[in-house]
Formats: sequence, structure tokens, C-alpha cells
Amino acid sequence: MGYFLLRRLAISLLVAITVSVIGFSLLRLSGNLAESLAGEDASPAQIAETAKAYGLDRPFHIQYFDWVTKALQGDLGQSLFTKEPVIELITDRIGTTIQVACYSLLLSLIIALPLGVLAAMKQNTWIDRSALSIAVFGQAIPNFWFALILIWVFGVLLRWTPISGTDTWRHFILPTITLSTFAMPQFMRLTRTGMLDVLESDYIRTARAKGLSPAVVLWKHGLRNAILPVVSLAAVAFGFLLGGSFIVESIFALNGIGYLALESIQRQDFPVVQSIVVFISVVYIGLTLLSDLINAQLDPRIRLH
Amino acid sequence: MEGNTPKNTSDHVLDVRNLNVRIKVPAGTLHAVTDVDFHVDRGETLCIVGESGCGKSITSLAVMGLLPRSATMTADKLTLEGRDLLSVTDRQFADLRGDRIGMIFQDPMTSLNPVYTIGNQMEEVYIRHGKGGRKEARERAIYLLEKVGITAAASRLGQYPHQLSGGLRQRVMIAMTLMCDPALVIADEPTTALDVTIQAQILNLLKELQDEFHMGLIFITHDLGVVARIADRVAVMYAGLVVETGNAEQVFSAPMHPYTQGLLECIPIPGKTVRGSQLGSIPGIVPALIGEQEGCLFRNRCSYAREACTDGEIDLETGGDQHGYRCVLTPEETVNHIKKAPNAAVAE
Amino acid sequence: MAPNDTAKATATWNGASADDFEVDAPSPGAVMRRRARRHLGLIIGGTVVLIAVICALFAPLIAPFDPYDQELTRKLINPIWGKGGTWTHPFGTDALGRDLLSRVIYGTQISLTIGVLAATLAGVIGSTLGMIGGYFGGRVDAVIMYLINCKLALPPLLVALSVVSVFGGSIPVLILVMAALFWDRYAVVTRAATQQIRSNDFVTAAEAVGCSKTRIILREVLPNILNQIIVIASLEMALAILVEAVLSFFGLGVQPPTPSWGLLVNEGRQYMFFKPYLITIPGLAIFFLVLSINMMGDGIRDITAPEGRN
Amino acid sequence: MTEQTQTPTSQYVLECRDVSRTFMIGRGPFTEKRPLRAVQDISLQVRRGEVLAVVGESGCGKTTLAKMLLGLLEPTAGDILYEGVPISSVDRRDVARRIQPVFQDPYSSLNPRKTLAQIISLPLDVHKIGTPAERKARVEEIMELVGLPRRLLYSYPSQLSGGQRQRVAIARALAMKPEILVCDEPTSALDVSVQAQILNLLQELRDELNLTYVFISHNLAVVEHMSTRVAVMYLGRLIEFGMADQVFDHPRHPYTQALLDSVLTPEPQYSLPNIAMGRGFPNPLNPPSGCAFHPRCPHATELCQWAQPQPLAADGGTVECHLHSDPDAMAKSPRINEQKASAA
Repeated sequence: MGYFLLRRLAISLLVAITVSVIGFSLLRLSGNLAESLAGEDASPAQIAETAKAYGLDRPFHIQYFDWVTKALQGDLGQSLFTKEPVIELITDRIGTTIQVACYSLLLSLIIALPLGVLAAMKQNTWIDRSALSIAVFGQAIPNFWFALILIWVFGVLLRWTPISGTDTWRHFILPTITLSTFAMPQFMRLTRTGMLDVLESDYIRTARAKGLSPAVVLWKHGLRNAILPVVSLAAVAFGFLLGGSFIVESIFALNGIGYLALESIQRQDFPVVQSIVVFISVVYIGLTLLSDLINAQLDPRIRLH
Repeated sequence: MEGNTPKNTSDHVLDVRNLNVRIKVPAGTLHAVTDVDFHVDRGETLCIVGESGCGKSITSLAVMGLLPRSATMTADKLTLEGRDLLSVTDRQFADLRGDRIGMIFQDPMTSLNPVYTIGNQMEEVYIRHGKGGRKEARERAIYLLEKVGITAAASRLGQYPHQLSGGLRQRVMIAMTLMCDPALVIADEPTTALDVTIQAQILNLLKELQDEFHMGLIFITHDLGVVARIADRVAVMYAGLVVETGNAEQVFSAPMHPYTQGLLECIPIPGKTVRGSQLGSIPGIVPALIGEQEGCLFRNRCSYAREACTDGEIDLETGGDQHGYRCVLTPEETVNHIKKAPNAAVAE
Repeated sequence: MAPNDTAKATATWNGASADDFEVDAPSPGAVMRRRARRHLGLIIGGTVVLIAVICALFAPLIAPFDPYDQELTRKLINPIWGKGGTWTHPFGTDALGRDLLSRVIYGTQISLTIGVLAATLAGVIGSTLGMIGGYFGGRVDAVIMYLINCKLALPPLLVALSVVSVFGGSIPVLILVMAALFWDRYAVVTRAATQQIRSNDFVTAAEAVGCSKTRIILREVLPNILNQIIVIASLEMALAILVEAVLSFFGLGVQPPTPSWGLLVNEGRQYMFFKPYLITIPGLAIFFLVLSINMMGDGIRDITAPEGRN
Repeated sequence: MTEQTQTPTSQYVLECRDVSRTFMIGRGPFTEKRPLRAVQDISLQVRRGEVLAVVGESGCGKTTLAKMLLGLLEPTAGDILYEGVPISSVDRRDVARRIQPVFQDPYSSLNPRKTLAQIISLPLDVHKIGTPAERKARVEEIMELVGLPRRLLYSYPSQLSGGQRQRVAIARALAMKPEILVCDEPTSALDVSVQAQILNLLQELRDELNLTYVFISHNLAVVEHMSTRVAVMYLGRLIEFGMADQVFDHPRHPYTQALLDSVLTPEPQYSLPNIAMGRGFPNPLNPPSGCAFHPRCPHATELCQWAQPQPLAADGGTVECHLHSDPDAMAKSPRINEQKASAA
């Protein structure tokens, strides 16, 4: 277990470093950063001065190490547009984003797990087919468009829910539903196939031969094994929900980091963009690490390696 | 619960009459098991032997009530300790499984749940059938693990299946099957996945346990060598039918069905078969069992086939000596054929 | 085989002999065709995709109007089922008086071009990496797993948005960005599949014959995982179409006045409360195309699956 | 095709000289790798036209040995010689022309996406032997040889039965007219009746083509029927080697004895053998000291616990056991497994 943890940590660290390099390079993609910093009408001399002031005349790797050192101390630079520290921009808004992502993850799992298990148990019946159809439809719906339709139907025509803002829990209903259409089908399919595989396994046959009730066979012997890949996917999906949150946040006017990222991209505010990209990556890496640990706890074969 | 079962006219632990299993497959209806009769008594070993696809495993699953959903089963009689299994509910059948009837499967590597400890999986069946609490279950598990020859049994309870070798896992499976002291154990190729030296040990163990616990044993295998050594009675299956049945001596020393004869000629016997000589072989392949079948299903591979083999049903003729076979040949004809058969492989 | 007496004797009764094998099992191709004919999802999905392909290829012949032609006098005409709808503009017109049907038809060109090319390019990248990692194992595999992990850690949509905002939303840029961002699933699946194929004896047999590693990967492994690659390709194609729509919707993808479906939704957004067809029609176009591609992919998976399930 | 005429560079067509193969088992840069001695110091010889049987339990190194013989794995020590020429000095593709495998599982040994014609002609294609027409003729010729009707030429493996598939595998192995076939459990996945067909076919082919077989199996009855020489392996070591008559009629190593005892023949007059052997196959990563077999051996003494027996040549073979190397010392040394033997 100790070895497993150590190896896993080492890989995560390596990936995190690589991702931060990529994230940092994103900033440099824009061409001459000093040019955009100095403003549109800046003279070459002014640009050179700005470059010097921001340390942009130094070699790339020096700038990178400088940036990482500062980032580790909580200094992610400041926004080109608002001149506020990036770290504050992110911490102010991360709560909303995580809230929506958690709600969606929860909603997806609440729907997908029972549905997936049920579909596997009743394979090739109408239950199975409708569950699969829901998954196929969910996967095909363009999120941004679905959000607009929800606003139009539930916000405007029926007036059941508010359509923008974060004031009450009811404000989160539509964003949560929208975002769930992304994750739910994946969970459903994975639970279903995992369960189908497990139900065909020899140890399930053994459990039935022992006279255990169908419920015990299913929940004790089946689900524990079928759930392993779902745990991994949950971590991955949470990362994607964070990364894809800008869609719902911008449409429902939720003040989260997704919206911030979108605005910053549109304003070419690269210090903010790179920070958010690296931030989400690091969260993702942490989550996959966590899911591996949970899996190791659930599966003794991994634990004892 | 056990012990109170009403004594029936027959004292067979298991009595099966006219068992048929049909399975729906994309190409049609598979006649997996047809008109199978057998019975097992306490302390007796019945071996069901046949090649892959002959229906032997399906037969055992039918008796266990574990057939896949696509399968349908009919029988004239199916009783376990006198109790009619055809009329019980699913719930009642589940109450019997693991309690009065247990099953050991072929692959010990995959037959135990990888995420639970040995102890958990053994105790679970005991508690499920209301034999006692966790403490008694644990004691029983330790007792049985020692019985199947596992040392340091108490510490093994906390281990996971992947920490044990194949031979040990199969011992655990056997111990688990015995948790509730069943009247009948079905073992489906329990030694096929094991090494030969381990195989002999497991077979010896099963025989010892059978003597001690006085249970009926149905042993399913494709290995005629194993059958010869452990069977009290034998049922040879081919294409879903029992083609020959009798005690081990009858079936091996005086096989009456051409299929049984053919199978025995295929196997080299050290010390008897001339090394490097041509073995007997059965030409052709097993027919596909989709749809209604007519006549003797072995006729396409049989060297004695004649017109009488092509139509109608051929019954399992059982003489007074319980040696039955499903063939149109008279005993005299068969014996003559055996004498005439070019038996180059077997040196006198 | 040497004929033996018993076999000859048998032949008179049943025509069988030792080397007389029955082959009544259908060939893999026949099995696939039989399953395809009965697979409703595949048929429906395939038909819709086929229609989309025809629309894309023959857009100038099919579309009633030039999609760029503005006619301000005819702006915001309702579709045929709405009030004042005419057959001239079955889907109505937009705020600039452009015929929506024609714009939707021309939109298939963009969606399919980006979908097919991005999925293909990503497939080449991902499958190559996956097969190499799966076949060679060891250090090579560790490096490829590391690449996959790095790729997975990046939020793809945000990175795509950033890159496109820098390089501009032209179709080639979109294709390249998506190919660079969506190869991971190919790599993960082909890697696992290759590992599984590699453990088969026919690969060892090819090695024992003296085949080169390239030949083994291309001739022994690839044909066996091709169906899986095709299934992923359909998923990735659908994904690329969705991502293009997202990027265009946020104004960072294909630029106006190009009739990209995402852009159509964006343009219709300000009129959505009183002219909802401006967003429902292009949205449904995206939905149905993506749905059909996914159904086709599922169908291909089902008909090429080995015996057993289903 | 170059028809190898008898070039007596060596009296043995195949020879192993102190062949060892060690795998380093470890899980990455942070743990110490441990050696797994899959094959240790194996020396054996096979003459042309013989059948060398390699027997032993799973994990004894049979398959590793086979892979080395086929040139798919390099020995970490020792030499494999082919007609006196070390395989390491021969081009990989020339090895392939002389020695070919037949595998256990007829389902995984044939590429399901290829027709029989493609499968059987693969060796010819790879080695660019003959024109396409000649290759096709050769394929048809071999198919007839192994008893496959010509009309199956464009069938796929999924259309065939297990026995037919194994014929295809044999046909592929024979395509380049090799001198040696390495058959790794060629019949253990097949039904008894089909097994007999395949064994008969192998016997016929051997007589007809003067082939040499390395026949790996755990089925002692089949081995006894097929082999002319036997190599018994235990935990990577060759513990007994000799002519089949010698080994089967007078086994000298207690393990060989146990293996032979465990053969179950369809003879109901005999009961189950009582194999007085400890039940665990040891962990190859942590092998027992001394003679690796001593924890399971009914004759083991203290000597066996610490001293590795050396191969002892006798009767045209070798045996690795203290019982034979020094019976006197064994008699003096205290027995250690008596309790275990009686308990089993």
C-alpha cells in the first residue's frame, strides 16, 4: 500500500508539473505578451520597458520557475483587465462553481446508479432499452442549447424557476439539470456494463448457489465490484464538470470561475486563463489520486500489491 | 429445518426423471438436455461424464435451479430429499441452495468474490440459512477449513481469495459448500483447472469428506480417468442425452454404447497402449442441437450406424443389472462388434 | 488422414467420414450483415447520417437560397408551422432575412467536415500511441500512459477556447485543436485492446514466424481492434460536432456569417423568446446529427461484437 | 525451399547447454527487483525424429523454455544449439524456418480476422517464399496433409471446431517445412475424441516428414504415449531427464514418481492414488533452499534442506536428487517430512 501510494504520488506530481508547463505556455501563445500589456498604441520603447518590468525579457524557463515559485506561495499574478490579484478572483468565485458541479454530480449519480443497475438486471427489456435511450439522448443534447431551452420553457413560459443568478437554491435547479445531462449518461452506461460483466461472473453464480437472496447477491456481491470503475469516472467527471462549467455559468449568469475564464479568454486576459486552467488541472489530478485510493480501499487486489 | 423433511417412498437424495432443458439462442431452440433420468443416494457418487457441449453442466445447473433466464426446464420428477423441486417457489428453492444442496465450480480462481475475505464468504452462507450467529459461523468455518486440510485456519479467514493458490481456493470452495452440511453436493469439473498432483489430493479429499458427512455427490467431468476412480455409478452424456449408464465396472469394462467404446479407445493407457501407436478416434463432430432432433444423434459418427438409427427415439434400455444404454444394437451384436473392431491400439 | 475402414463403412449410411467436416457456421461477414439488417438503431442512425452527408455534398443543389443572401424585407418570417409561414421559407428567415433552411443545410458541411477530419486525425494520433503502448509495454507504455494522463488533466474545452481565441476560429484551426485535444479516448481503448490481443497466441505465432513488429501491429493487431476504433471515431465525431457548436456559440469558433449551427443558435439567442424557432431548429439539427452518429456507433459496436452478449 | 539433408554437424538436432532464464520482477523504480529464476541450468539433447516431452506443473518453467527454444526469448545464460550451431549466432528468421510452435488454445492461436488461406500462408508471405500461385498451391498441399478439406480455404476460424482449428495451427507451423515443432499443450484444450485425432495426426506427420517434436504437456498419459525422451521440470530445474522407457518404467526422482502416480487411467479396478506430497507449489519468487522439492518430498532429509543436488548422469539421462547422488548420506541424515506425508 505504501509503495502504491508513493508511486501514484510521483506520477501525479510529474503530470502536475507537465500540465503547469503547458498552462504556462498558453500565456505565451498569444505572441508578444508585453505588447498587449503595454496597450495598443505603445511605442517599441514602451513595449520593451513593459517587458522588462514584468520580467518578460528573461528566458522562458526562468520565467516559468519564477511563476511556479510565486504560484506556490499563492501569488498567481494579476489580471490584465481588472488589475486584481488572480488568486482573489478565483477564490471569490470557486464556491459557486464547485456548488454547481457537486449538485450535478450528485444528481447524475442518483439517477444513473439505480437506473444502470436496473437496466443490467432487466437486460433487453423495455426498462433497459429506455435507460439506454435516455443515455443516448442525453449524450446528444448540446448543453448550451439545452440550457436555453430550459430557460425558455421553465423560466419564461412556465415561470417555475429563476433563470439567472445564485441567490437561492432554486437558482441552481436549471444549471444543475443542464450540467447533469453531460455526466449522467456516462455513469449510467458504465454502471450498466459493469453490472452486466459482474452478473456473468463465476462468483455471482457461487453466491446464488449459496442460496443468498437476489438482493444480497446484487448489492453485496455485485455492486461492490461493479462500482469500481464508476468511482474512477466520478473523479474524471468532476474535473470535466469544472472545466465545462463556463457553459452553464455564462448562460445562467452564475458568477463562477467558468464564467471568469470565458470572460478572460474573450478579453485576452491570459494570467487569469492560465491560472484557471492549471487550477482545474491540479484539482483533477488530486481527484483522480483520491479515486485511486478509494478504489484501492474497495478492491483488496490493488491494496495488497 | 433439515431432518424434518418427510421421508418419501424413495430414499434417493435426488431423483430426476425425464429432465429436458431448452435454451433460446439466436439461431433457434437449443435442445441442451433431453430426457435425462438419474438419481443419487446418500454416500453415493454419481459421475456425469461427457465432452464439451453434451449438456452435463446444464443438467447440474437445472438441478440447482440456476439456469440462465433464456432456458426453460421441464421434468416429470425432480425431488431433493423427497421434496418436489418443481413446485417450490424461487424463494423456497433459494432456501435449499447452500443448505441442502451445494455446488463446487470448475475455476477456483474466479468462483470466489475477490473483494470479500474467505471468512466473510464462508460465514455468510451459514448465517443466511439460519444455522447460527457470526460466532458459530466462524467456528464452523475454522472447523471445516481444518477438515479440508488448511493449516492455520483461523488466520486464513481474514485472507482474500487472491492470496491463496488455486488448490487452496478449491479447498476453501469445498469447505464453504459444506458449511450447512448439505445432503447433496454437485461438483462441476472441480479439478480441471488444477495441477495433476493437486487433482489427486482434491479428489481424495472429496471422497473422505463424502464418507464423513455422508452426502450424495454428483461429479461432473470430461475426464474418464477421474470417473473410473471415484464413481459408484456413471452416466455418459452425448448431445444432451444420457447414452449409457451403469456402475463404473459395467461402463468401463463392458461399455455397450459405441460412443462410450469410442471414448475409451481414444485414451492412451500407460502400460497397455503401445507407445506411439495410433489411438482410436471418433470421426466427425458433435451435431448442432438446434431444433427437434430425430433418431440416434451419434449415428453420424458411429461405425455401426444403420437405417434403424435414423428415425424415432431410441430409449435408454435398462436391464435388471441397472446397466442401460441408448442404442439399437442388441447386446450380442455389440459384443460381436467389439470383438471384430480393429483394436490395434490396445495390446493384449 | 489415412482413411480407415470404419469410416468407409459408415459412409454408406450417413455420408460422413473422418475428414468430412460440416461447416454450417456463417462467416463473420455474414453474421455482421445479418445483425445489421435487424438493428433498428443502426438503420435509423445510418439513414440520418446519410441524409446529412448528401446535404453537405450537394448543398448548392438542395438549398433553395444562398445562405449568405440577406433580404431585410423578408426578415424574421415564421417557419411553415408558425403564423405567416410560407413554403418559400419552410424554416422561416433570420433577423437579416436569410433563409434558415438553406443555412441549416449548409451548416452540415461545417459540422461534418470538422467532425470527420477532427475524429480521423485524433484517431490516427490516439490509436498509434495506444497500439504502441499496448504492444511494447514496459517503459514505452509508461511514457504513453504519462502522456494520456497529462492530456486528461487539461480541461479540454477551456484549452480549446484559449487556443482558438489566439489563433482565430478558422475551420483548419478548429480541426487541429480538436485533434490535439480528443485523442485520449482512442489511446486508452486501443491500448487496452492491444494488450488483450497481444496476449493471444496468434501474435506469438507471428513472432515465431519472424514477422516484424510493425507488421504484427498493422496486420495482426489492427484488424482486430479496428471495429473498436470505428466505434470511438463515431463518438469523437459526435463530440467534435458538439464542441464546434459550443465554440461557435460563444463566438470563438467559426466566424459569422458562416452558417455554423452553433453560430445560428447564438444569432437566434436574442430573439429566442418571441422567435424560438431561431434556436430550436439549429439546436435540433445538432441534436439529431449527433444522436444519429452515436446510434450508428452503438450499432457498429453491436454488430461487430464477438458472439455472446445480445 | 531448402531441403535440409542430414548434415551431421552434430548428432543432436536440438541441444540446450546450461540454459537459464531469469526475469527481474519489480514494480518500478522504488522497489528492489527480485529475480524470478524461471529456467535454471537446463541441459538436454534431442535427436532428429524424436519426441522430447517436457512435463511439470504450471509455473515450472515449461513455457519459458519453449519460448527460448523458439528464439522468442533470449536465455540469460547458456546456449541453445541447433544442429550444433548456437541459435544466438543464427538470424532470427532462419530460426523461424527451422522451428515452429503449435499452441494450446486453438481459439487464441488463430487471428479471427483472417481466412485460413491467409493464416496458413503467413509464414510464406513473411519470408517471401514463392509466387502467390505457388504459395496457394503450398497452402492447399498442407491443408490436405493435415486433413483439412480444400473448401475451407476462405473460411474464418470462427466457423471451425476446436479440432479443426488445431489442424490449421499445425498447418501454419508446417508451412515452411520446419524440422522441429514445439507443441505447447497441443491437446489440453480439446475434447478426448478430438485429442486422439490430433495426436494421431502428429504421429503421422512425424513419420511422414521426419519431424522432431518438443512436446509440452501436463497430461502424463499422453506424454507417455507420444514421447521418446522425457524432461521433468520442477521450479525451473530439470530434475530428471532420460529416454521415455527409462523414465516411465523406472522413475528415479520422487517428483517424477509422484507425477506418474497421479495419472488417472480409466481403469475402475484401481482406486485413487495417495500422493504423499505437501500440497503447495512453492512461490517461484521465494524458492525453498537446497533441493526446491524438499518441502513436498516424502524422502526429504536435512541434507535436502540446504544442499542443492547436482545433475547425476546415468542410463543416458540425468537426475537431480540426493537419493541417487549419495544414498548413504541420505540414509544417515534425518528425515523431515514424515509427519507431513502421513497427514496428507
